[in-house]
Amino acid sequence: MAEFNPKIVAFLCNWCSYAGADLAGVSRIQYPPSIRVVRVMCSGRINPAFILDAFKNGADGVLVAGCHPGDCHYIAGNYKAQRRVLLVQKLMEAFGLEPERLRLEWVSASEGDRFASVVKDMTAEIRKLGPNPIKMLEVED
Amino acid sequence: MTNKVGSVLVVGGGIAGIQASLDMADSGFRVYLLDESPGIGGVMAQLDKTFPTNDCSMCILAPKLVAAGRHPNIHLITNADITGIKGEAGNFDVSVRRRPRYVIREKCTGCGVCAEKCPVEAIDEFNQGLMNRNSIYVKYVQTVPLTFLIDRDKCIGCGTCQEVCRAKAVMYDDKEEDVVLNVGSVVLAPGFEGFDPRLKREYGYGRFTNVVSSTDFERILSASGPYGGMVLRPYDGEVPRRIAFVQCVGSRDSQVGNNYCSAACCMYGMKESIIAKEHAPGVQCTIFFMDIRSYGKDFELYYKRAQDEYNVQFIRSRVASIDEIPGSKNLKVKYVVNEQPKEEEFELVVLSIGMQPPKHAKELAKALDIKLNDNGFCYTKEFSPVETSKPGVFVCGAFEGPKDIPESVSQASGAATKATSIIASERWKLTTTKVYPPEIDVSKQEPRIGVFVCHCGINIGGVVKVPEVVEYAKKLPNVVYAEQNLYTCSQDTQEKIRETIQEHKLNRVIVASCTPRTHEPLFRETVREAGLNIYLFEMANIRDQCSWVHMHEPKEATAKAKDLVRSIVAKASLLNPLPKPVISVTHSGLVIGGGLSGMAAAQDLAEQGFEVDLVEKEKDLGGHLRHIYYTIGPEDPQEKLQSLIKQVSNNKMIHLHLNTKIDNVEGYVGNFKTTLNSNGLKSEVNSGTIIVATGATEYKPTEYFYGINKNVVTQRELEEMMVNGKLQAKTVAMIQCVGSRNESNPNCSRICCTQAIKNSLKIKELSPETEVYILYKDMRTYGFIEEAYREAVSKGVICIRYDDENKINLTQENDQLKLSIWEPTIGLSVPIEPDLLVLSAATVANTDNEETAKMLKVPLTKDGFFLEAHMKLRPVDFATEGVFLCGLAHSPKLIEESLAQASAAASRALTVLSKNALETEGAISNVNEDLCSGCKVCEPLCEYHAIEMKDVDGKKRAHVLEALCKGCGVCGSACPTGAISMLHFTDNQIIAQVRAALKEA
Amino acid sequence: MEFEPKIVGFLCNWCSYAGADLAGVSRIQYPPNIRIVRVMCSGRIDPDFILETLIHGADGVLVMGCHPGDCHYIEGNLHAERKAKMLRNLIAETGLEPERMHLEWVSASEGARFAQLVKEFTDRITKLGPSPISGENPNKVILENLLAAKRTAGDFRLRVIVGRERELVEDKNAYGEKVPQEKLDELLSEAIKTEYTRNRIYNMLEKESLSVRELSKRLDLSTQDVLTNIVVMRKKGMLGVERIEGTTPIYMSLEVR
Amino acid sequence: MATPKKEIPRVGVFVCHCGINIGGVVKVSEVVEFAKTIPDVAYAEANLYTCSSEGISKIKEAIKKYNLNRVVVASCTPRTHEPLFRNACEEAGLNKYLFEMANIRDQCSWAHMHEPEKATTKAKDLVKMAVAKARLLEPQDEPEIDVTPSALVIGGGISGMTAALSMANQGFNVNIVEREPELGGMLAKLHMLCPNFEDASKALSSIVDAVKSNQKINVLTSSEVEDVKGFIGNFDVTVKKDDKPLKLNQGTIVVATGAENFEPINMYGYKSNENVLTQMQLEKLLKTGDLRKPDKVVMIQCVGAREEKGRQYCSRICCGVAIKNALIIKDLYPETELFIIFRDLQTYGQEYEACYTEAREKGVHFIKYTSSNPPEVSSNSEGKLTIKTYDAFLKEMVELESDLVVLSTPLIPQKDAEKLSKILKVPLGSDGFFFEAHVKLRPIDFATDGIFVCGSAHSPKDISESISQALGVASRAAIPMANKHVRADAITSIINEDLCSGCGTCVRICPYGAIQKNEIGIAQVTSVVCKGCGTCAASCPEKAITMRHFTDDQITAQALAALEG
Repeated sequence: MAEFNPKIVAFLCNWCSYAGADLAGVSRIQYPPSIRVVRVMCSGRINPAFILDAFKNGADGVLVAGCHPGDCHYIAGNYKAQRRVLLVQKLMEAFGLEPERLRLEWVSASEGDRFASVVKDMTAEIRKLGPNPIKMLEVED
Repeated sequence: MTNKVGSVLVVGGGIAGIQASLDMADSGFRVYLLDESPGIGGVMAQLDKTFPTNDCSMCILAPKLVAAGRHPNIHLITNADITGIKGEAGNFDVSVRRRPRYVIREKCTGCGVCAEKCPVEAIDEFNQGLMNRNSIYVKYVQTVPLTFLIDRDKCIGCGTCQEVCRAKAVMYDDKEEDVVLNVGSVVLAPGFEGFDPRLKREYGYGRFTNVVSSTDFERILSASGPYGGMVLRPYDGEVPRRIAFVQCVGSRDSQVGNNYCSAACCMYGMKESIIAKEHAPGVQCTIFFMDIRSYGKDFELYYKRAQDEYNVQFIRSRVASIDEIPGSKNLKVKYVVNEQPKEEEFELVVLSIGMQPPKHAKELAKALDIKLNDNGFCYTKEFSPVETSKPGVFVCGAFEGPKDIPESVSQASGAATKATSIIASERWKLTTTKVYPPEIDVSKQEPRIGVFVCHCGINIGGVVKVPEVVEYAKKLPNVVYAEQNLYTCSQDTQEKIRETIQEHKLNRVIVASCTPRTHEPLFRETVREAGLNIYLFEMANIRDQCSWVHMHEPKEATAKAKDLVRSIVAKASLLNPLPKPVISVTHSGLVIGGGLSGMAAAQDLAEQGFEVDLVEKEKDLGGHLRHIYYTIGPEDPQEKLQSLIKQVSNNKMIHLHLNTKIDNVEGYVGNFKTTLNSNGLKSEVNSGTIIVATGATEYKPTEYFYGINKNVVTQRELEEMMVNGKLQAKTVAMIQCVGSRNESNPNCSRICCTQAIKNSLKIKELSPETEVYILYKDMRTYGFIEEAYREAVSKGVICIRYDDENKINLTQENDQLKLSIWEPTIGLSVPIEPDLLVLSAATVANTDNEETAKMLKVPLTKDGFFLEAHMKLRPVDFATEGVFLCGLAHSPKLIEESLAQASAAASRALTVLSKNALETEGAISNVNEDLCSGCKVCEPLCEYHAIEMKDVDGKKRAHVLEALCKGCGVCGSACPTGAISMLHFTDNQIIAQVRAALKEA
Repeated sequence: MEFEPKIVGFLCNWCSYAGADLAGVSRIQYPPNIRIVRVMCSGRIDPDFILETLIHGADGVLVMGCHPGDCHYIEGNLHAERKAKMLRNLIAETGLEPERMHLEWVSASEGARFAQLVKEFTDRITKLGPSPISGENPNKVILENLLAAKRTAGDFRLRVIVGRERELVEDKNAYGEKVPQEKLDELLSEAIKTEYTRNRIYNMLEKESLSVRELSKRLDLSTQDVLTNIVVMRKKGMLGVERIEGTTPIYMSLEVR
Repeated sequence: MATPKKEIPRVGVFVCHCGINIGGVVKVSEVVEFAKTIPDVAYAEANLYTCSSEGISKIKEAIKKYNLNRVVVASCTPRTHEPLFRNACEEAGLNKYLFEMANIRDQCSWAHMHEPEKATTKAKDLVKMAVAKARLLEPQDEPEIDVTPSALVIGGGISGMTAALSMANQGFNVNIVEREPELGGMLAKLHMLCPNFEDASKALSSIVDAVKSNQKINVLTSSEVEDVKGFIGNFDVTVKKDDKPLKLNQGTIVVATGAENFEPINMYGYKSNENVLTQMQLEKLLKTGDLRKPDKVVMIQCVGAREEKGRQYCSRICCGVAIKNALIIKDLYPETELFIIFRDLQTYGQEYEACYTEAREKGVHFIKYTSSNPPEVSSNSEGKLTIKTYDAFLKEMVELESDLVVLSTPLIPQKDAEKLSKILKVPLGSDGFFFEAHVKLRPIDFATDGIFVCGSAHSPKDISESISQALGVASRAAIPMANKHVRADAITSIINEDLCSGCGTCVRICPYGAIQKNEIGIAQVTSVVCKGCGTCAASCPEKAITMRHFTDDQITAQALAALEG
């Protein structure tokens, strides 16, 4: 069987993490092509519903990345993101979905290397976990 | 009289130069921003983190770089030098020589293929020689302008870069070019040059590999530096376990001719040790210092954290020498504590190098005909801190004297005000405004999406099969057109996009290329020129986040590129045109506080042609300065104060409200409505901006028999005694840090050390035989004040250290004060019987600050001073737009610092007042009042106070103040009823984007 | 048994191969150790071919082309000369005797010269003895070095410099100036040294993740040299940090195209 | 690169005895047996003479019988015999590029006659090597290109006109592009020709008339070549005539742009004294009859030629010209005293030497100077000229007075030579004249097929030499036009576009201009221009280029086969 190639939705804040992902590119740091980036202005913008919807639609993993604590362009949006992610992870556990499928990471604009290694690491982890079990079920809205 | 010119030349593209440029360009002047290096960003771009917030330097700088680079009224001139100046204030001709770059700025896309293929390697100066670059290069990848250049000294002219450049940007026959800029004024911000630590031979820099400079260490710490952010020592790449930081290398050192203090090194030394610990847990950092000068706002707290939280070890000693241990290449640091020679072994030594005048300061001074001070920095005066000796030429940043980033930024804004006030009549005369065609109404149209996929030379096309992506895009729903471009960002492609929009009646445009962070503005501009609302544009990043990072997996990368296009098409189908809310601006300012800062700020605004209401709660103008009779410089503060009061009182543009308090503030940027209360008489003032300059208060000591013994006075009282000729004492003792740096007020009051030195010098001048003792914790005579400290010591003022362990023992016997203090250098307690004990009392926040803060919806620090929007880069702004801050209300500071800040606050206010209307972001929050339950969850979440609760049919409903909303979306994702949507990032749009990404292709 | 060196000859079709034919037609005798590979032009001979041949244990490689000015393809031989010069420098780094690779010009009429040159070369190689990497117990260090050298010879940077050398030195560069030969030589030898070092590091890390110190020991380079090159290689995405062991980062090689 | 068609190689090996030439030294039967053990060898046999008709038919039979798809003949040298065997393969239905030879005679049996054992071992190795390569061979095509039977002649001087006439007379259409408004070039400015004293105008008008009246020749005056694309047989030429572009399709191109006369500014009082002339100016005076009788004339040779640095070349014709003009003056004004101050008198060949003798007999004085002691010319206020020169025979300085000083200056390259060389992608020599493919053997070809050079564009020469070259060029250019086709070589380079980074190394290295970058910067080979040397492949920094029939894999496989076992 072919190797399982997970699909990971990544929500990146515009100012730090998206810039960090860009820097990984500029520095040609290679990482697995597993992620699909959705740019939002601030990690605080990420509604828990987005994350759940992504899982419902078959995402094998969701990465939320924002500025490091204290670096938020919008002062404190990242703290809000942090709370939400923790809550969603709790919910996931209740659903029987491994909370490791959702990750929150701080990536600054100068951490291209870190962004790449986060993606690498997470891809490997999700690969171990296997495909999103919900994907198998036919879920209709 | 010559005609005035509405443009300004800014020399130096560091943070100060950038800030000055942005302020002036935003308030209606054309700016030429010149840098001698090939890109702007200055030293700040080299830094890893910044104190005291430990913000990532590049994260906060990069948006400023982009803003300056894209500003229609800022013209960057890089790789250039000033060669001369003619004319006079208001109308100068400055000659500039631009060195050849060999790469055409308009054509270079910054893709970097040239450097990748360049066969010549050279030392990368930006990375302090710890890395290599090629002979065609950019300073750093975020640099602006992102135009490569050729290092002609290294280049062998092999022609490879020209060959591989698909954009045809390389031009080998580029020539030196002389241009003359006609400007009204000049702002100098050339920064500083780091002290060359080789000159301190005993420290071994350049001989011992593991001795690095603090700038080297910044690069070592940086994630984009040579070691990818790992703390490694250069000799063998091991993580050091023990790092020594040696302070004052090239500062406070007469041996090397630099008597002054470099003002920032203590803080950055601490910062570097803290960050080192964060990057390499377990590392032991030791700082060798003479005095810790953490005098800035909340800096003392940082110092405490370094000691308590991070266990940084502090050793008060000047390091004598450093030896390398053969074999291990570890370093033996030799120093003296309490007259005892000691030595300690470290694996890495960081030399905290001082600031020196910029390398070409002398040439610059000569070319511009300005004076330098004895230390080679720009000559300024205490009461005109941003003015050089030549009228019309202004200065800011470290060229004026060593300083940190926020001080530089304040000064930069201050210089901006001064530089434009002499040409205020020319506002908006040389700026460009673009006229756009009316927007096409697309509301009733089905989405018709055009997709432009960029090859980016080989950057994308070399990995992703672009034609395949184009064919794929054509089949996606709502896509009516797709094509590929060699460079979608090139000028001819913009024309192509415009034509295609018209020809195919496109109403949504997608470019699949690089990052929106740099290129979205360009394409938005293009679609707008074709009559589309800018929010009908979207980008898919198939380069930085696809082709470049999956270079060895072309198949997967192509699949990913298709996914990214599909998912952005899904979003684009749901895009709506958004208006950019326009707010009218009341063209007058309100200044709260009639002290030095308030008056100066008011005067600045008035000089620029705006009416000002100046509110002072006391009956007289002057504030704190009324009690200052001497300064460390030659100027007479009272004379200056009186002349300023006279100017302000006589200025018809300034409306004075004495004996007046603020009762209420309503409105937002551009349209504030403030209720004034003058002894019960209420009135309303409208203003576009508000400047807070409410000052601070001197601490009333409760310690050291103050108020009990009449021979115990404060520094302020001492000054009054001296000026009135009442100083009789034969022995004067001064105690520093009274009411500060203690449990209840942990911060340093910054100015008291200077006060003590100033007054002791005055005492010595009035009565040379009087003995003066200063009992201090750390002597914080930063910058050039250090020289006054030296003078005081040389005139016999005796300074003795005390601290919480080595306390001052003070008793009184019949009013005779007796104190003793242990002096470690002689190993004895020194008894002193002062006739006069002078307490250096802290400067503390006004008690009514809390009330004012509430009315203005702005925050305070723990100790009650006003808290600015960002410690580093927005020192006089509040997060609340339109409200600014200066002077002692911000934190304790010296006269010249208050004046610079006052002008800075005025400059920031001018960026608002100068406009007829403010255009704000369109992608903001939007409340559906039908869904809002009035639960108020959103209100406190908003850091910008952009949400208020409004009565709608008797019910509370959330309401977004469009002018204040920054569009982060925090409220939207928290709203329990889903009533708030973030325009341009709506739930539907994001979910559609995510789902499309997950759909199998 | 007497040592019979294995020699591979790369000969251009028009002059040298014809010269070799002429030697035969004239019945001029020379040692039978040489095995000739015919190519159209000496300019065709990629440094790769020569290194590959040496790696496989050839005791000597003899490259022959037309005399300068006689090249059937105008100046392919002059390019061959530049490549040979680069190779000599590169081979010298590996510990293999650089004399094992030799370039000569032979015209179609120089049958005798051909035979003479082959004889001389064979004698020289016989004197040198078998290639240290041939036989039962090949010298692993030199073999490793040669593998690194082969990667190096395939490096874009070196190939660009060598490919442009004649133009830059004999005609003019992009600025219309002639580059002094010494300057180019300096650049080339610098490039050879660094790229070779990097490839040695890379090859070694391909087998096993190692620290700077260990690399420095095994490659007999200073730690600083190793670290400086690791910095560049990390930037190019050739290496990564596998883990940090105590205070020691351990590096690994990453896949590159 | 593996064989694209995944067919398993079936190699047939034919080992030739060549009478006793091979068989007398090498044990052929042993080689055959050995060959059979080599992987992928499906058949092996020995022949007495593989090149005999019997041998050839055996190859053909074996190909069919054993279903061979590669053939190796181990015999003599491919340089002479490859075409024959290739032919055999083709006749048996096998692409001729699936054939390979092992040279076990010239480079083995003949060269190691006294070491039969070692020679046999070597022969085995050579066979093994040939098989190793043969296994990887691929079929190749030799594309045929149509040739437009029309030539472009650039330059309407004597060379260009002669070449044009000759080609037109052979039945080809010719376009002459001349930058001046009239045909004639340098010849139009001359008085009499050297060495036969023919009237230049007469010589010129006869050929101009012939050109103008020739139906096959189209003359474009006041025109310049702006752009040339394409290759032999199919050059797309853009000519700018009177500022309007004109497109021409041409099969061949002749460069006959001639040369200019060097103007010796600031030398020997030229320009500052009106009595200092160049030979060219003297010709004009002679032609118009405006030369008043001088008492004394001094001619100085090698003015601006044969320099230490700069123009180092000899301009070849000036000595002849000086003597010719001296004789003409002597004819006109027998009393005039004439001096020719020279460095080395280069009156080569019979006629020029005869003129020299005649001049001496008629009293023209010859003084030799040396480059270290050049003559000096000064003039007094009345314009009288004084020439001081070192006399190398007398070994002393001599002083002459003169009414007229005539400077013999060299021919120099045309100003537009460099531009044209770039348009045509043909080289200039270090002296700036067009540079031929081979100094000795291809004196009028360029390395680029289908483009030729003649006349002074190549180097200074006199009329008869120019005409000879022009006729030569006409004959060279006529070959492909008469054949109507040329065959392109199959051994050409191929570029892997995915790997190409557009660095341009190959473009710069290729002496034939066969590689150009396309609009997106990827290198492209024009196969018909490529000669197959392979220097580009060996130099490509991205290793994106390989050669047909000499791929990297084939060459290394062949070399490494020698080292096996």
